[in-house]
Amino acid sequence: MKQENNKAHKFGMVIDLDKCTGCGSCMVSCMSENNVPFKEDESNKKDSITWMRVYKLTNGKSFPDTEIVYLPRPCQHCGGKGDHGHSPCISVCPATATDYGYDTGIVSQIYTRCFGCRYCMGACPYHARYFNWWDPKWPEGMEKYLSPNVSPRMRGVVEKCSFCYHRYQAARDTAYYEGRDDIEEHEYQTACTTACPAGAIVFGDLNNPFHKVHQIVKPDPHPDTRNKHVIGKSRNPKVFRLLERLGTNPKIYYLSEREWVRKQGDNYLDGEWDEIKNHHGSSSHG
Amino acid sequence: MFPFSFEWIWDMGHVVFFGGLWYAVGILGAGMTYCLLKAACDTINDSDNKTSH
Amino acid sequence: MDSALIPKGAKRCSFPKFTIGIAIVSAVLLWGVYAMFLCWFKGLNQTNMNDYYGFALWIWADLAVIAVGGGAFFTGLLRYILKVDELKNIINFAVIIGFICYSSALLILAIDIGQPLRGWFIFWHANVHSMLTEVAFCLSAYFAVLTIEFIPNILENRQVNKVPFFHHLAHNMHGVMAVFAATGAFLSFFHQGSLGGVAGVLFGRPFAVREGLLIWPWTFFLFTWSAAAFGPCFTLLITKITEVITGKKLVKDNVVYLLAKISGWMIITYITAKIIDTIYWAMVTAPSLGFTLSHFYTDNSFYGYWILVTEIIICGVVPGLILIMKSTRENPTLRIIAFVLGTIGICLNRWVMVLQIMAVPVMSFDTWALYIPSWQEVATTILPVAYGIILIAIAYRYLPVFPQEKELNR
Amino acid sequence: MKVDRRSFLGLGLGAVAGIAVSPVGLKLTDDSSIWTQNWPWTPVPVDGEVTYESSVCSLCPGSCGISVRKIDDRPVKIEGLADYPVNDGGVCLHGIAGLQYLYDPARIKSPLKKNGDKFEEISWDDAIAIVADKLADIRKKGSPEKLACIADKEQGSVSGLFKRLLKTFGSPNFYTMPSLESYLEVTAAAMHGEGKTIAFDLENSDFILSFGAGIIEGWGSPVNCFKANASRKERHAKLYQIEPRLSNTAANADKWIPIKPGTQADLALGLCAVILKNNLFDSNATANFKGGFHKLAAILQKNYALSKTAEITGVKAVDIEKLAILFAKAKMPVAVFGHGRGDGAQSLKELAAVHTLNCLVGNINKKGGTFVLPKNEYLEFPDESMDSIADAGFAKSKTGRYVNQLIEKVNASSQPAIEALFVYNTNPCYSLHDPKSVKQAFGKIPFVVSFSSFLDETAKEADIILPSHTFLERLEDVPSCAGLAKSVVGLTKPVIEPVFNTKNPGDAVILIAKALEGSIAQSFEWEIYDECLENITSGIWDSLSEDGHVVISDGPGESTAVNVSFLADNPVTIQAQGDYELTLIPIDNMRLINAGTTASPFAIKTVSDRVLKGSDIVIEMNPLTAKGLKDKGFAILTTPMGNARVMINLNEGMMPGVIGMVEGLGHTLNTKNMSNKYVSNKGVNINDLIGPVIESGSGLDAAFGIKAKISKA
Repeated sequence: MKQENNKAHKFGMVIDLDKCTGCGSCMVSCMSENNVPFKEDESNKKDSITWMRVYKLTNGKSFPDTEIVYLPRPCQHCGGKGDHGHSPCISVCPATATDYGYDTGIVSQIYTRCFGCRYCMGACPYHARYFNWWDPKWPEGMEKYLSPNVSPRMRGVVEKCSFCYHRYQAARDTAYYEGRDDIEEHEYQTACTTACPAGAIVFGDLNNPFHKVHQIVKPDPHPDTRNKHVIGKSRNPKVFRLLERLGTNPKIYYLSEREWVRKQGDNYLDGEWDEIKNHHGSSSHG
Repeated sequence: MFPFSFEWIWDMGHVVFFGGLWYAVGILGAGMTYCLLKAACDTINDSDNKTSH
Repeated sequence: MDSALIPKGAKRCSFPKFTIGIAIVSAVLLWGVYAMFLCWFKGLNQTNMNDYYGFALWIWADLAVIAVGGGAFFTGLLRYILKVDELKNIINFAVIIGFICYSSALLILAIDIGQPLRGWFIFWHANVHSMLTEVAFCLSAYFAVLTIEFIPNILENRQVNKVPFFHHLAHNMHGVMAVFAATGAFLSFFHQGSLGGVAGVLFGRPFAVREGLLIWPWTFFLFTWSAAAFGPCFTLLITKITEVITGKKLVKDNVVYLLAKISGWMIITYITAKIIDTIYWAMVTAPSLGFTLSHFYTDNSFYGYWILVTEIIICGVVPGLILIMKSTRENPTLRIIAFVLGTIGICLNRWVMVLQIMAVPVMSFDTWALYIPSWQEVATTILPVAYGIILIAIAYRYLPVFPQEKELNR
Repeated sequence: MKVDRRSFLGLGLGAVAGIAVSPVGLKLTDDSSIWTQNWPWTPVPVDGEVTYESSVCSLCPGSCGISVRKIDDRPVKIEGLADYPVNDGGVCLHGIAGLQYLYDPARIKSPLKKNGDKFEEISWDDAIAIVADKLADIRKKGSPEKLACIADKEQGSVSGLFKRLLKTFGSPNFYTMPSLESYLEVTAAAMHGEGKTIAFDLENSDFILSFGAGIIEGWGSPVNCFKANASRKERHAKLYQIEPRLSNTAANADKWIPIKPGTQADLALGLCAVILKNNLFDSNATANFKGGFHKLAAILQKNYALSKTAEITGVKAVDIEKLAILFAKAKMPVAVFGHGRGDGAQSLKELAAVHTLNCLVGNINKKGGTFVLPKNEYLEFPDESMDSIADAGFAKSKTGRYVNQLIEKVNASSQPAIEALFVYNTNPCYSLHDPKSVKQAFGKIPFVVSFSSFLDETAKEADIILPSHTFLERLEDVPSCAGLAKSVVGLTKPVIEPVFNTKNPGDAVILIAKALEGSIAQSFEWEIYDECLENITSGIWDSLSEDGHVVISDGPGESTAVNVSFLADNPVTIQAQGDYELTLIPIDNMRLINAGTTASPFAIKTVSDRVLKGSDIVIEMNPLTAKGLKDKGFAILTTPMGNARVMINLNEGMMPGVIGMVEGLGHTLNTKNMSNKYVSNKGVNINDLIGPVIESGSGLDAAFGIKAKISKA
């Protein structure tokens, strides 16, 4: 199914952390959309499957100067160093169970291929990957609400956010039946995006200048002058990515007016932040 | 693993990796085959020698 | 009772005594087997691993046994390729230890994966970019080599050797052993290395990631080198333990001194490289990603600088120095201390390169992950030890493992 | 042929070798992996035709439009309904998880009758007959007013039917649980006259001054508020949040003003004082003031001088002054009351004080301000036929003013003050303060009928349970309330055939009425509820059924008089019960539900481990308050009402001296046969630790918290 004469998509997201209320709609929408199981005790967050997880960040100051912000973290759909598609997880999976969609930029996960070595989880600094330690079980009758679009996973495999890939497929199918070459921005939106009551999540094609996500992020197509592995750094001074310096090239961007929030997006040596904070994209700084 | 499995690509990575691997496995296989055949021949020769004596 | 099977002229303990010993160890083995079946049938929820700590005790045990099992390939390399002839007196035992280590490693892997029945996908759907794929292939192939190296020794059993075919087979296999050993060394180089690569390529984990040569991070070479360096330490340590238990001298001192000396020089060169690597990583690699060395060793209740000091100085430099100096090397107590420290050092290194990686937070707002293994994990990790003891006991009892035994125990 | 050892060995080895090289091994290996990919115990969802059905969520008063995705006749996903006037596509986590309620393990599958301490399944006919017989007895005894009903809300046709049943039966004892809507009505009644309610035009206001209202934590119509809050950024509108804790709303606000718990009313009055003193009020608006404006002004100047207010509230005098000026000078300021979700305890003093700010700056019935609207009356019930018993009974005064007083009366009297009680869509045995006394009262009522869908704390106390359809299985009108600036009536529609042997509660009421015969039956001439609904909404039914909703009004009403007599009487500020050193306050968390319903398994899954860890509730306190207690350590929290084992979360966002505990945990939805282990027996119900404190004059339970102490576990 080749898309003729079509530039490859690069689906991505920008999340406005000033709008995010930490309400959890995105998490539940994701669980419901993707048949994520639940178990009796989900309070051990280190074995609780949440493709979308909302972190609570604090500025670390004491009362009454404390501030908090919520940071939703789906799979970052990394492009890897130089954005060549070798994300930290894909490059390590021994059985090609996770793969990079060069036409979409989406990092896929093939549950029936995965044999549960968990190397990808070790490779992912975002903890976006989850292992099925248990057989998924639904209370009697509740399996009736499961969606056929996403197969429930069996015990012993790794799962993660797929950017609701089935929604992309459905949108593409519709476009195909209607004789269109490509899908519209609104036709393919992830479950978390549509659910967010604050409208904090914007999803679309980072390669498409008409898409809102591109307009907010203004991704720099050139490598960062400070780190050749980094491609697509935002030219918007309020936008950042998580752990950008590692060269993972995530497709999730975050937006915040607050400097302390942006600073927590990455790790900096003493004094580095003051130099780096004003550096946005390569072309703006020659 | 084999060129007919669908994720196989004829690229440098596959050629070098599986080239090296099959080469090593080949040597082991050939070596063992040689030893087994030679041992079988030696055994037959032994018994021939015994009967002819 | 089983005297017909015991090598001619060798003295062994009585069969009932032997049986009782085996039975005791077997009980431990069965405990491990029970835990293993629990993991297979109920899944990995039997462990205390979690999504942060996806690599845990088992993978450490796996890397550790492969590292200490490195004595087999390195001794084999010295004996068959570099023709260090004295080592023929210890090569059988090195091979058996290697065989135990590698079979254990494969078994642990089969328990560790979430879908053991699909484990073969690692071969079938191989991703050649993954270090783990390289590990799986080379590990399996090298295990075949070890089996091949072990077979002649089995065929030399008094009764088996009476069968002409087996007699000839053993003889022929000895004849081409150099070819096998060379292949084994080649495979070992890659799987020891790729195990190091497993950690070094994790560019999302600043604690693990290393720069390197072409596709191979420095850890690739460090792992191969350290396995070659510390593997013989472990072989000699087990030999010593066997000697103590059997109450017999089994290998002549000159053989031990030689191997210990080689091991010592390997350790010293390795640890020098390791120190350079650590300094470069701490001063250049990690800071370029925004991390200071202190990030990895402070702000948590367990992982501290003591690990670095123990691994590199106490269990690296110290045993290396003991083994390269004639006076200390030939001092029995110091030599044993060096073997023990060396074995601990290599195991600690593997532990750091697996478990500490998982523990260190990377996102600035993330937290340290600490983990304590469940009894099922402990039992399945002890399982190979019990299995190893049993196999060594049986091999020692029925096979001519130590060529010098008769001479030394006349 | 003689089989000797050697040939036997050979044969054996040959066989092994043969099998090894044959495809059997490969086939088995392959088969086993295929088996793991299709484990029979991992469900495979059936595929089918995809359709979408619109409906309205009635899990909370928010009343959001939802779109239900179905595969054939199975609903598989709930999403927000685009262009719906309340939520325009947005949806909260509880609504999304709505399908989990459908198949909830604690759902009641058929009518139940209590026998000893067990429930037995009975038929609908038997259940209705038992209820009707019992009611007929009460009527025969000549005390029809001893039938009472507690419902979640006043509005809507089902509550209307309950009220109608009580009236025609002869009882005035219809009660609703405290909710934001009830407080809006109480405030409107006190200040603008009966039959009115108040709405806040948050989405147009440029300065929202919130006295602890959890604008993004479930206050009002949650999704609507989320959207109004999110649009602040583009509109350059400000939000100032006044409360003792750095809530999510406070964190998201432009400014957080920490305040001593329970002193919001004083701050509001202090602000009024500054506005009056500096002549910053709208004199056109104050012309409408009656009931002692000058008296109030005098009291304010006397009791709420800057320094005094500062001392009471803990907010700096200079900040109070600045805030008052900022508020008064804003173009479209609005002051909002209601701690957290706004359905917890409240004093009329605080409600009135905050609303007086609105009145002073003249934002009543202006865009971006507060709207004083007539109550949403779109239902046209035909006149009841009342017999003499009904007339006599209905004319009597209510047993208590609010639910709290009802419970108190029942507990106080030796004879049954209430003979029979209906409980609909609410869970007083969980959500009122001191649930133990509520349960005690329930025990004293001879006959309790629950209409719950779930075997919750209150249903467990019932004698008969007539289980209701969930909102996904029934038709019902859903009027928006809860301070929404638009009056919208939505229509909840069945999106699936009833999963269990349950009924629309409206149908259950009609059946009971018919079984009671006489004038009562005559007042319920409809065959079924659906017919009733169409009949009583006839004015709007066409658009309601076609569009799924009707917007009744979406703008400000006319100007209105302001009665300040309550405040002019200088009411005292409610003090927290007890004399321990610390104050325990409830925390409203969007991911939990503090009304009677339990949060879904999905929602519970999203709850932070700094709120709930295993089955332990985690309380928040400032490190300064901790005094040796460690983060993640355990402690015993004691209040005058009882104590609980709690885990500690040292939180810099908490005012020193204050302890915060989340609402909505500690449910016990487990009996022998049914249990919902995913949501039940987790943490502590904070209501167990707080007792009601009744405000004199208003009669409201105004306990904003309680004094507490904490000690090492």
